Amino acid sequence: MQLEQMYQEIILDHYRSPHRAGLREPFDAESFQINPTCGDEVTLRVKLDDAGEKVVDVSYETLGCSISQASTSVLTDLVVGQSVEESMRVLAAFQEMAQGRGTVEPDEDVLGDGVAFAGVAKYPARVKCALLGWMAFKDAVVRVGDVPEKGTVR
Amino acid sequence: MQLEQMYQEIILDHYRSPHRAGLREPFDAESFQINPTCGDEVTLRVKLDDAGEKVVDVSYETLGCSISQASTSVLTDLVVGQSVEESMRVLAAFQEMAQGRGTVEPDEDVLGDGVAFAGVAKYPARVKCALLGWMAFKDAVVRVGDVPEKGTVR
Amino acid sequence: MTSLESPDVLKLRSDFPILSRTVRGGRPLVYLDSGATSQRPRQVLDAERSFLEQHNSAVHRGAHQLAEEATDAYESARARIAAFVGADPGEVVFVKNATEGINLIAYAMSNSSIRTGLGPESERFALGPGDEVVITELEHHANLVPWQELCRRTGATLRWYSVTDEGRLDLDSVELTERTKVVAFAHQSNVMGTVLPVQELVRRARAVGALVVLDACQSVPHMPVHLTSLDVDFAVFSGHKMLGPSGVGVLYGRAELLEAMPPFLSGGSMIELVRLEGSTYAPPPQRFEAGVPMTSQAVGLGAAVDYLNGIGMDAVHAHELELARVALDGLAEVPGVRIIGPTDLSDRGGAVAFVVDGVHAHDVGQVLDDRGIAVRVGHHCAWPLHRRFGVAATVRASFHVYNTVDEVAQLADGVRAAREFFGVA
Amino acid sequence: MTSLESPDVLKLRSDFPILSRTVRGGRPLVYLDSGATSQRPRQVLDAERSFLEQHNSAVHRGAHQLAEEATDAYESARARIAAFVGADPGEVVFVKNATEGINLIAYAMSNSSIRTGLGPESERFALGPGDEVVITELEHHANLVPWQELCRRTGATLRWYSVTDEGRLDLDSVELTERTKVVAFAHQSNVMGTVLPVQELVRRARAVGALVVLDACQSVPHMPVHLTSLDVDFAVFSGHKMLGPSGVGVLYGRAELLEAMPPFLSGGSMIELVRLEGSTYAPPPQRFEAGVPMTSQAVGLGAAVDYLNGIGMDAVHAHELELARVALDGLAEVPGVRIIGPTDLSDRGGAVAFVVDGVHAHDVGQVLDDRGIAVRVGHHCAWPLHRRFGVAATVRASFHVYNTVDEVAQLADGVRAAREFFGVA
Ligand SMILES: Cc1ncc(COP(=O)(O)O)c(C=O)c1O
Ligand SMILES: Cc1ncc(COP(=O)(O)O)c(C=O)c1O
Repeated sequence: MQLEQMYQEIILDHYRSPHRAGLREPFDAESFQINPTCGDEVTLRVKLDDAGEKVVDVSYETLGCSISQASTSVLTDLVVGQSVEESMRVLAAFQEMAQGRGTVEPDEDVLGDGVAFAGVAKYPARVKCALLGWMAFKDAVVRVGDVPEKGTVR
Repeated sequence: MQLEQMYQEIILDHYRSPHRAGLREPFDAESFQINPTCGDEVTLRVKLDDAGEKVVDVSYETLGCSISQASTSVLTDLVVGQSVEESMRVLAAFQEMAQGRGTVEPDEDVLGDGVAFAGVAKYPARVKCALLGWMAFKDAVVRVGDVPEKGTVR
Repeated sequence: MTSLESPDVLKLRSDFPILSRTVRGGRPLVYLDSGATSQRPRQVLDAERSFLEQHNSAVHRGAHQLAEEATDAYESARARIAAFVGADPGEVVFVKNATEGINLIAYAMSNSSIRTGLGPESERFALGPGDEVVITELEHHANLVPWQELCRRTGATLRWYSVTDEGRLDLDSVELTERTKVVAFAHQSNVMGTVLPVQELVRRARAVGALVVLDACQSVPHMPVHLTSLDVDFAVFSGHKMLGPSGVGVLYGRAELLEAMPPFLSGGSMIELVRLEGSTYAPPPQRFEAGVPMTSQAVGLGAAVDYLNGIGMDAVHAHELELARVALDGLAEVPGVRIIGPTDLSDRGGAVAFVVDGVHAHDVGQVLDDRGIAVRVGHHCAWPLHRRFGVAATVRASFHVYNTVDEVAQLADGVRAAREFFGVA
Repeated sequence: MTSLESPDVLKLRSDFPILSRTVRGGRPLVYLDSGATSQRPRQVLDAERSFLEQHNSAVHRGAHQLAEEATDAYESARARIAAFVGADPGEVVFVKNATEGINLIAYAMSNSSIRTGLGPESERFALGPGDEVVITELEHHANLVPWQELCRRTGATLRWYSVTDEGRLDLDSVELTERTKVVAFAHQSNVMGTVLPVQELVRRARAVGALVVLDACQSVPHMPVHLTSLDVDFAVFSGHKMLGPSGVGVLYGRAELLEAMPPFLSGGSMIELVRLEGSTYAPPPQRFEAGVPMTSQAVGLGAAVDYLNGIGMDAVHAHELELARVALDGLAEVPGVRIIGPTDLSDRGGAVAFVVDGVHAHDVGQVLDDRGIAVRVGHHCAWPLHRRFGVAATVRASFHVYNTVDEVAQLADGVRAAREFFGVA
């Protein structure tokens, strides 16, 4: 049974009791992302501080598998309270690990519970699941700067 | 050397001294045919008697290989002076032989010098060459009935 | 019409080299994803290889011996494939896949709608604002997006038959009109296995003078299909779903229609006469086969058809229905499983799609994969159908003649394991 | 850049099973028709077969192990093929042949010209009356008819560079203008072997803002080609001409252009989101790869590229030039032979076309075939070029790395025999 390699206990925990789930007000930008192969969806909102430098809240709704739900939950743990800059560093590290085909040694100091997704990297078809929420977060942060009205859905 | 199988002496004779070559007046209909694979062309004119029942003359210009030239020359021998009906029977017999992959035993009584093309039937790429003039003849005869102005080129 | 006995299937299986491999650390492969693509028997691989080692050459272009032999092999494949589906060789156009086939029709109609430089015979393929294309809610994207695009280009309107809760077509959901120019539908749903009422749909389309396009991707590989008897105007299917090579498919068109239809792809071999100022087109099927074709693939597909004929399509169909029964019965006993599609076997083929309460299809698929069972998870390129049933993704098991009852029986066990693993059991 | 020594070629030849066969009653096959299609080495056949026996599955669609492996094999092939021509993997779109590649561009432009429902980024691909597409008189029909058809659909005008008596491009024959939207030309003539001045043509096209489309069908298989350095916008080539499978080819497009271009074929795998009311498109290259692709064929083409890399494209090119020299020298000594195309070796590849006074090309070809020598006769899908030289048909000998000097030397002897046979010697 190699299943446990992918579905680490941490992942199943986040899946069963996701952190910061649901869509909340206020927010600065919202992103809707979809995985075209399986139809999974995430709608994710970002609230930054007034200076636009710190992530104050991330709220979301997902329609997806355990991996995409858990990874979005872990994402919120890792970025809420961090500077935008730091959150992008975490994102880059998570993405590198997820796309690394199991060859990238994840740094627990940076990725926290995110290291649990190292096993997913060995299943290329699931990498998009693990990244779905993260891509929504990245997109939403970009939109905070870009978009005049708040909460536009692409 | 299997070449002689295809290029029977009769064929080479017709090729070197084609019968009834050149385009002549008067004519009832003209047909221009082309072999799209090699670009060979024939322009062929037909003159019937006043009743439209007998082939009085066939004249032609070809731009093509020995096979297509010789076969057009043989055609004129076989159909000029015949009834239109008879000429169509000859045409059908020639076509059957040419497309028969060497399995059709040609009838010399019907096909005369045309039997020399039995060897060509074994070379599928050359069948179209052997038939080029015949298709022009068939088309021209059809046009005699059809077309109001004479000598229209399709 | 007898089903295949197990010994027959076991014998057959040895023709398919890939079926004896193992996956995920030594588990025997249980391949239940033939609806996506089928596996190929030795006979098909050998036919293609021996063509390539003996006769490979450009077809319809050369006068040397190899060119003759290659052309013969290619055209003989066309003739055998045509006979397999009850068509004339001149009605069979080789395309790269069914998707290209449907695009071919849609673009030929698009080109007809522009009108410039075409003869009056192409008028029957022209579309404009107010005209309608009718499809169904269960279509594969391949028989949906090309029609959306055609409508976008021409201003025509796309409409669709809806699907009932049982996964059947709701024939009352659309009224065809004089403005309906095309009715396009799948012979068999790639998700639910539903076989559509072709005869009734053809009757309705004929009554308003619409062209009928049959997506036969999931029927031709799995049951006897006689296109001339079905009286459709066009049909498409793909080689890779019928034990044949990828990269080759078929567009069938009634002779009279292909004769009148303007070309789609242009280039070498589809022309009659080319001048820089303008060109004329060759007769069908060449008119629709521009460029050097998928030669060895057509030969391989010919061999696949021979192989299927050797088994008999009646037997193939009966065997797959038997497998569907095993799958449906097995899944019926697993709590929380909902079948998407018909649960009875009438007018049905082998595909079985389902969802599991509380476990996402992707996660079910992963547990099955871990046990060596390859199924497909997702929307299977039929997203609107999934929306209709309020789900983002389903698990789909699909079969071919090489699958055994034993293999299919493992499906329900695997789903049980998935429920346990995710704590919903 | 050294040529291949005979022993190397003889060693190579044993990789190609078909080259050891005989034709026409026991004569060794002398295959001089690689310009039409090349032969395949064992390595390519084996790569495809082992993919099919081990990993075959639908790519980019499944989550099971076979699907992962198949996707990896397919994408690895894309990456190696991209590297082979100096491109990024995302710039390589798999098509069925070069012909489809050119049609893809022409139809994407056609679709852009209709405008409905497309974003502003597609505007740069739109054409209308007054706009011009410029090609050359030496184009293969594949790089000619699609542009004629595009012009017919959009009202744009087709113009062309003419060809000099030496078979070179007359660069003064066309003045590009601000209305020139596309300049499309062959890298190397498939008839005469002429290599076109890409750099100069690109400079002129860039000066007026036109898109440059390179037909690399006869260059990529025969010489080192680095598309990014050539700075063209689009390029196409076919697998079957470069020791790879039929049924697969490549469209290269600069990343930025593919990103902006609307799709051509639509269906599964090229979409982002599908609703019956409308759909959105996936990013390139997937946007242009609708349906189940030519999976094993892409894998085979990857192996062909590995094989060619193993020899080195410099060596391939040098060897073919050596063969062209032998052919040209040999034919120069046969009375009544006229070479169509350059007789010097500068800016030239291996194809050698000629006519024989008093003997039609078909008849020359037949005599050669009778001696086991396979050449191509006819207009080689370049009819306007033949008209330009006042001939209906030529004989063309064309080579690949597996041809020997000995083989090519037989050509002139065969032509002599043809003259004798037809009594013109
Ligand atoms: C220069 C050139 N362009 C285009 C083509 C068309 O290639 P394909 O038939 O593989 O699409 C060919 C070969 O036939 C060619 O030689
Ligand atoms: C019903 C149906 N239609 C169309 C297609 C498209 O076939 P292809 O991808 O081979 O073009 C498929 C398979 O994917 C299918 O199942």
